[in-house]
Amino acid sequence: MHQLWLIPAFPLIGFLINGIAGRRMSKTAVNTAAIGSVLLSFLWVLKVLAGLGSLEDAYIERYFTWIQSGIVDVSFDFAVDRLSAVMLLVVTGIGLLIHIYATGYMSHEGGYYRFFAYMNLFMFFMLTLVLAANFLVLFVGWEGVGLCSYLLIGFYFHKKSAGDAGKKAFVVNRIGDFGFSLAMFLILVTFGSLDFARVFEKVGPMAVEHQAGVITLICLLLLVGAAGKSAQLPLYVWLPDAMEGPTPVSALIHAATMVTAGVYMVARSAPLFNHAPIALEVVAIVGLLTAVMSATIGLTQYDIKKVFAYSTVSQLGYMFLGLGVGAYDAGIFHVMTHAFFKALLFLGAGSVIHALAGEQDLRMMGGLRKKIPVTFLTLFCAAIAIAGVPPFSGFMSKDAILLAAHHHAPWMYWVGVVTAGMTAFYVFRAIFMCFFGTYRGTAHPHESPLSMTGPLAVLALLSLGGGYLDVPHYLAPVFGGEHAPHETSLVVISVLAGAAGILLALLFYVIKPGLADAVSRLTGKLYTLIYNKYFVDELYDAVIVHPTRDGSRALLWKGFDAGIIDGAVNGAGSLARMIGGGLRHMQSGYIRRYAAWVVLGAIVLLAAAAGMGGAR
Amino acid sequence: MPTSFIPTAADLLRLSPDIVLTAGGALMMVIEPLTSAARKARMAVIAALLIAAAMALSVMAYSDPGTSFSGMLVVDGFSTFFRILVYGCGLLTVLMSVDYFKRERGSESGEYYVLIVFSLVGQSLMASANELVLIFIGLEVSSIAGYIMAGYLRDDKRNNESALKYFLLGSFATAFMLYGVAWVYGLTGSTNLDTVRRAILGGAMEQSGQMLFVATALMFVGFAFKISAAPFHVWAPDVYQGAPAPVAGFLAAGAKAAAFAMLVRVAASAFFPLTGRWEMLMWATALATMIVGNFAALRQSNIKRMLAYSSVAHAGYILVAVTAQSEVGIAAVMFYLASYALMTIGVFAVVTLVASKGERFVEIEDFAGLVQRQPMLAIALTIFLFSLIGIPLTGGFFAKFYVFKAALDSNLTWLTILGLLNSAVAAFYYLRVLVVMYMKPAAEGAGPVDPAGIGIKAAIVASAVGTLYLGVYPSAVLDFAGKAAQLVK
Amino acid sequence: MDALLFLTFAGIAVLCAINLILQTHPISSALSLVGVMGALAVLYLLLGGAFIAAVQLIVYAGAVMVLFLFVIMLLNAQAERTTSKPAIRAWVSVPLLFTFVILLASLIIQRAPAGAAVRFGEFTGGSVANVGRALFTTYLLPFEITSILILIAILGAIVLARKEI
Amino acid sequence: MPAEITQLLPAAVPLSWYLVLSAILFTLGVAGFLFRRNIITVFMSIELMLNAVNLTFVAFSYHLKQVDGHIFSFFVMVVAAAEATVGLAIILTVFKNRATLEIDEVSSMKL
Amino acid sequence: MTLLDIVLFLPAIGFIIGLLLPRENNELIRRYTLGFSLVVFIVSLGLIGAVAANPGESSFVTDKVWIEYPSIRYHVALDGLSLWLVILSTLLTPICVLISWKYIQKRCKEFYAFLLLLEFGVIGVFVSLDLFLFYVFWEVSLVPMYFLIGIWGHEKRIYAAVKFFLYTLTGSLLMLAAIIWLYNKSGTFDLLLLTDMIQKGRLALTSGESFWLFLAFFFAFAIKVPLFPLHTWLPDAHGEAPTAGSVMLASVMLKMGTYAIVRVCLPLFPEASREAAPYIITLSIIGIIYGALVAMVQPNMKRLVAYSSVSHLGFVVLGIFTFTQAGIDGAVYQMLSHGVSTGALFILVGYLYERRHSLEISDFGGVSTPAPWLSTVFVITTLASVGLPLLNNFVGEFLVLQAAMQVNILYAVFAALGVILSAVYMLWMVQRTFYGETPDAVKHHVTDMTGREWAAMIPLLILMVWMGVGTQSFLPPIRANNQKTLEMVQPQAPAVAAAETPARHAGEVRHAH
Repeated sequence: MHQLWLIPAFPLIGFLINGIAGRRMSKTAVNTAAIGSVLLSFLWVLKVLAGLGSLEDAYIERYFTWIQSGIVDVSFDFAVDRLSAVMLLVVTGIGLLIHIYATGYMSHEGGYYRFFAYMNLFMFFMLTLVLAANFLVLFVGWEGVGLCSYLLIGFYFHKKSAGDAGKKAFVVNRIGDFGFSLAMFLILVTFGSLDFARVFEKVGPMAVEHQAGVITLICLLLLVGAAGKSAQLPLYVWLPDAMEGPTPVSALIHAATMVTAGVYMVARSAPLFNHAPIALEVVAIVGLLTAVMSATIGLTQYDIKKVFAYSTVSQLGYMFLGLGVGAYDAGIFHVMTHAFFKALLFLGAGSVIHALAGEQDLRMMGGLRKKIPVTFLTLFCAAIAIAGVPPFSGFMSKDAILLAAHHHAPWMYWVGVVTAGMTAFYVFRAIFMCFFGTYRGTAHPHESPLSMTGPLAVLALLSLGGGYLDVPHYLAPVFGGEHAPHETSLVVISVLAGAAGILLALLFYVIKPGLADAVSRLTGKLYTLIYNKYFVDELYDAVIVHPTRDGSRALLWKGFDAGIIDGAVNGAGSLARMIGGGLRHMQSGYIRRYAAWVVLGAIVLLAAAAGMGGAR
Repeated sequence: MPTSFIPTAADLLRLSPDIVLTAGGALMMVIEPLTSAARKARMAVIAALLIAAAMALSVMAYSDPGTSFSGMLVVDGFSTFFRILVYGCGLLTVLMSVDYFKRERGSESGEYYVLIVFSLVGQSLMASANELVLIFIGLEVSSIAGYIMAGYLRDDKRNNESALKYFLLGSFATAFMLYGVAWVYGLTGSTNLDTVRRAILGGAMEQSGQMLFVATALMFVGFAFKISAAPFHVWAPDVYQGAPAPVAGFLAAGAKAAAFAMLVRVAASAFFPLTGRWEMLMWATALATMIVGNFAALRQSNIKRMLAYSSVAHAGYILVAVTAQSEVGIAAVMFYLASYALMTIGVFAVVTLVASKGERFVEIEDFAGLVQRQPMLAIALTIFLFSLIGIPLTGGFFAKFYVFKAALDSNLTWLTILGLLNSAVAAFYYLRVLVVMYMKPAAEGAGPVDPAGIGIKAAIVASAVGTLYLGVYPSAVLDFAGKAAQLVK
Repeated sequence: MDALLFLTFAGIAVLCAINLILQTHPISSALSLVGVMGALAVLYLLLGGAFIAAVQLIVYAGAVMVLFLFVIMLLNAQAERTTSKPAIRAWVSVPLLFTFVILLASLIIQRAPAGAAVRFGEFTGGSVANVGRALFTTYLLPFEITSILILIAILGAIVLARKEI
Repeated sequence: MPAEITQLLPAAVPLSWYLVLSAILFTLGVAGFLFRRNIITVFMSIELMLNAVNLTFVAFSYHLKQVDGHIFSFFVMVVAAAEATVGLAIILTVFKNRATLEIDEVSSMKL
Repeated sequence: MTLLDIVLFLPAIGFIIGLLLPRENNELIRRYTLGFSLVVFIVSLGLIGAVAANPGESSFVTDKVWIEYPSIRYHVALDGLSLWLVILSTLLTPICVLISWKYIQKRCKEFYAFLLLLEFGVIGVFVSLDLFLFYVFWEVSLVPMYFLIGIWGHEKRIYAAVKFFLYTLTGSLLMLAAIIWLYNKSGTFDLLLLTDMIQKGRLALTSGESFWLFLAFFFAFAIKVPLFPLHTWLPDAHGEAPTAGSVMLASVMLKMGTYAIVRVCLPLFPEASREAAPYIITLSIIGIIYGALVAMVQPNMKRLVAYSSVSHLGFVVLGIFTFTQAGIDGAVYQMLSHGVSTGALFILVGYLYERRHSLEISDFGGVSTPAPWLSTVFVITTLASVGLPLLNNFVGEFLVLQAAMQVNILYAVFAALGVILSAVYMLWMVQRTFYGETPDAVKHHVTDMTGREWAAMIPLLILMVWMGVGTQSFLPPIRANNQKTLEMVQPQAPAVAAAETPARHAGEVRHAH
């Protein structure tokens, strides 16, 4: 026994301490509980992995029966294999760094203890998600991280926009969960179990006609779930809004870990997807479309966090592309590298924002290179990593995906390359607008404390060198070792695209500022469309949200409920009273009329009696 | 034809309750003028004792059941049940009237109790007579006493009107009934129920079935009038509203019970061979009665009038059981009448109290906040109203239950369903009283209810306890009713 | 002969009854009723009811109707005013009543037991002796009960009318 | 009396003639109740109905050759007498309170 | 005299004693009722052991003659199905006393007396095995609730109370007709006996008969549940009732309907139930979505929660009529969960009402600032209500949806839509109430939770988590009992179910691939 349960248990304890008693504790104590628990968890991961050795097969621990009824028999099981090992390291490692960073970033905020309690709770659920040995436990973590995301997005709850964003995130995630849970039910009905091991065991020998139908359906439903969590088309809308949360949250949850849960889940279900090629194709296309579309939006945004948010969506699209073309290992590799550089981007942005006392608009920055040099340097590292500059981490993972895409369908490669160019452009656009030129704001920028810059430095190193951790190779036992053949020309093309993007950004924002505006004016309507994110939110509001709400109010509530049903009920009451009103007019008060009633009754009776009596 | 007119000992025993009441009543008439005004309350005590003695005697008489007075009178379970029932009603009415007349007239009046006692003789005869003419005379005894009681407060316009309406319409309807009796006599050669039955079975049917059937219809007009079945119920609301509250209770409980006893006995013994053909008519009458009573009650604001309509509706439920034409049905009728008597007398007792001098507070709205003004009274009224609705653990529930059980037994499914729906409608107007009583604050100026005298208190408590008893442990009464329901051996 | 007598007195009875309905003054009505009762007494005789015919005249027409007249006089009752709104519309009631009487009559004519026709003096069971014997043997109980009825009536009269007027 | 008429008529009257007469009188009584407005007249109409019933009793008694019908009509008379006593007393009280014998004016309670 | 008899009759005794207490001394009455109901609760805990040991069979059986003819018996017993519902009732009563401590100031004595009477009625419904007795308790529970709404409710209380009463009475009268009909056919009211007779074919009902009987019973139960479209009494009743009334109504009384469907409808009319299932399932799914949609647009918190109950109870009915083990288990579990979490929601809404004297969502906003703990507890309860895993509602919903998927994928798809919508309306309410700017009115009036309020909430919070994680503490008795019910509904079911149930894997460590 390696006591896997301790891994999530540490953050849970941290959560309980901070959540229940945090309000009365000193900041130091809160920090100790929060960071200590994550640190212990991280160390325990290391210990477990060390103890498990090569981990060729999955290692499973069973705890207790959770739900048992009819065909449902689910227990609380944890498992570790190489895939989850990678995820565990990323989650606990990055998580630790971000926790440390947050002690600096959040030091002036109210609700300090609450923040860390939520963060620890998030760690608990995320680790549960990663460690899950069956779909239902995974779903627990899945929903849990969604909840924490909701809580943390709405951390500044007195701001209406924050609350709205939190709710939006939760609801959109719920739509994803709708798909995921249906998939689960279908899996249970089809395979009689939710255990990964048993399901994957059974999927192989299944009849082909099943694979075409049920398995594809399962996979598509899983994709809906993944799309919700990992912000893929058409459910990506919540992620940019999620930037309402504190920046460490954006880094941890909405860049490094939670949003990749969808990727993880699809990769985890690879044996299923492998039997559903149609579903895989859909995964790839969804990923690609998401990548392109959000990259274009990223080109035009001015809020530094929004830029990075769309970038995240775009990169997640990349990962899905990887999964869809069958390069699960590459996808997971990109998950890891992305965690490094995107966390760094966000934390760096956070440092900038921190320095500017909350300013997030790129147009109000500029020339910060000298005022906050550490931040600048680390952010620059992240930028070259994401832009795919060899030999840094982003280049390695993105290249693996693009190669696999080319192997699968060349057009996907080309679209990916274009996207890579755009990625390089908007990231460097942000860097240039922020750090070069002259300062356009009013605040007094100052460098961040060590608790913030320290993690930045670590992440910078990882961003630069992370590519050398040969994740695809390590994951071979999980997904099988097939790799697309290495083609140098393709690599060169993608690198050139990245370089073009960087140079273009340099031209637009450093060498000839003002050119950008000219271009945007030139493109006119297209620019407006992109700048407003293709009006997708507005579209959803107009097509789904408002009709549902207004229809519910006018048709269902006022119309059907109050009008028809209650109308019928009350109408029956009035009718009864009307009948009563009529009947009591028999009672005119006049004796002779009463006698007439008696006579009438008697005649009716007699006539009836004479009629019936005559029958015999 | 018997040669001697000296009754035997058995005859006398079987008639003894009525003899005691009659003799006692006559005696009361004698001593009434001799009693000083302050001591008139004694008359009530004497009446109560007489009635109690009659009850005891009717139990004793049951030890030796059979017919007497050349088959005129029959003492069996059925008649004993109804004797005790009407005596019980009489007793409760005596109890609750004590304060009433003191309040209304400033002094007790002995004649009132004599009237109750005599009218009980009539009602007991209605239940135990085995001969149409004797039934008719019993009915007249009870009715004429009723006419006088309804108009007892002769200076009160409402009382006058009530008495006049009751009297004129009552006589009118009885004439129809009598006409029917005459035909029956002519067609069967007898008015003795057993003989009539034998005649019908023996060939009268073949000869003149149609006329016989019409004759029963004519008689039914009279019966239906007395039990206030639609459309012969028209008198009831006006009479109950106008009569003094205790009298209204007595009419609704005792007189109605006796009328049903007479209807059931006649239908189930003499005309049993014909009743099968009556089903459709009874069915329609029962339904019409329920509907008229319940729906019209929805619109009443005067509680006595509302209760009158409710009494019509209850007659409808009982008619459902009569329609069933089975022994189960008869037992259900008996049980229903017993529990209905308790709850309706209880309600009228409460109304009597709340109404105050001159019956000023008889609108439903006058019951506002009663639960705070008089909690115990309110609780009692709640019990009665729940019983009238038919909520379990009250007598009214079991009564309804047995009625509809009997109906379903006889495959009267639709009548049952319509009846049950009717009782849902009925819940509405009873609830209104509860709503006013519990949920509305007392009106301005509504002072505390007059302190209750011992008599009316006893009446209310006894009715409430009886209602609950029948609701929790109905077996005793029902077993007896079940055994007594076999009218024709 | 029987038929003639019957028709005569039946005619008188019906005419008097109609008169009862048509007269607006109660005294006229009361006298008409006495006429009906007298005619009926004769018919009773035809049917062999000696006792009942006598009682009809003495008690009914004599005593009861005098009581009526007495009250009418006492209250100084006037003829009905003609302006008063009719409570019952004749066009409803008259057809109703015709239906009623035709129903009964047709039933009687078609279905009444066809016994021997009525001949005066053929049946003399209604003698005073016969009635008396039946009254005190078979019908002892109802007879006694009627005494209660009378008692109540007296009591009622006292209760309602004492010290009045 | 002319013989023609005598010959037109049956020698003996069928029972049904009496019964029909009774029915007619009964209906006339009902009609009186419905049409007359004076309370006392209305009451007298009831007496007419009772008389009609008595005729039926007596007629049937003849038919059955029994005395019982006579006894019944005797009882009916007693009842009628008692009713008359009480009824007239009630009418007295009504008159005293309302000073009218108009039946339709005794209609304060309704609906 | 078994322990069950004691638990059943204690509240009745408490009711009578309560009536005898002095009217003026409110404090005494409160303390007395609290103490008494706690005693009942503690005593009722003693029931668990025996039932858990033998869940498929009846425990604590008392079968005595009440009325000789017609043969009505005092036949009560407890099994896996009724056990938790009884415990839930006894638990919620003291909680209701606590939450009414301040809320109810006028006519205290009557209030608490009615509360105990209500407890008596609902426990009686859950334990009776004689149809007649069942009906008696069914009606008896109606009365105190009528008064609770009518006397201590809000403005439109009388309309609501009367509506509630008449709706329910109409249904139950039809049920009474059906009960009598059954008795006339069989000569017994005893549910077990009747079930046995029907199963063995000794009581042969034509399919028409059993269809109409089923309908009569089901109509009565559906009104109580309430199943769409018979639900319109519920928002009014909830909206107008005092907090304790809403809690008892939502948590316990609605369950009477669903409980009775499982207890009465399925065993007595298996074929009719099966035939009606598609229609009933359709109605329940409409109810799920409809309730959620209408809840979404309610401006009044209590009405919102009431409509959410319509939606949640739709799941229960859906589960029952899938006729699968998971479905019925889930349905029963959902009954309990709904009792806990919706009860808690009503309590919390009541707390808000006590502070601000309004139930309109628009009168609130930013409550989190002055009352962080209140808001935390509210959010937890909300999350439980929307079916977050590890909290109670999830288990029931999961099982029900799973069962729906087994029967028909479309059922699952549409029912699952309700899960999404529940998040929408609940979170929207939370957001509008607790988040955002804090208006002055809220700032001045709203304070955080007091000790007494905590005392009422903590047991429910514990239960939410416990029932979410430790389902094995609750499910086995339910499962065992439902298995029996299922065998009656589907004679062929047990064999299939056994084959479908995967054996528990032995061994703690297992390597895959």
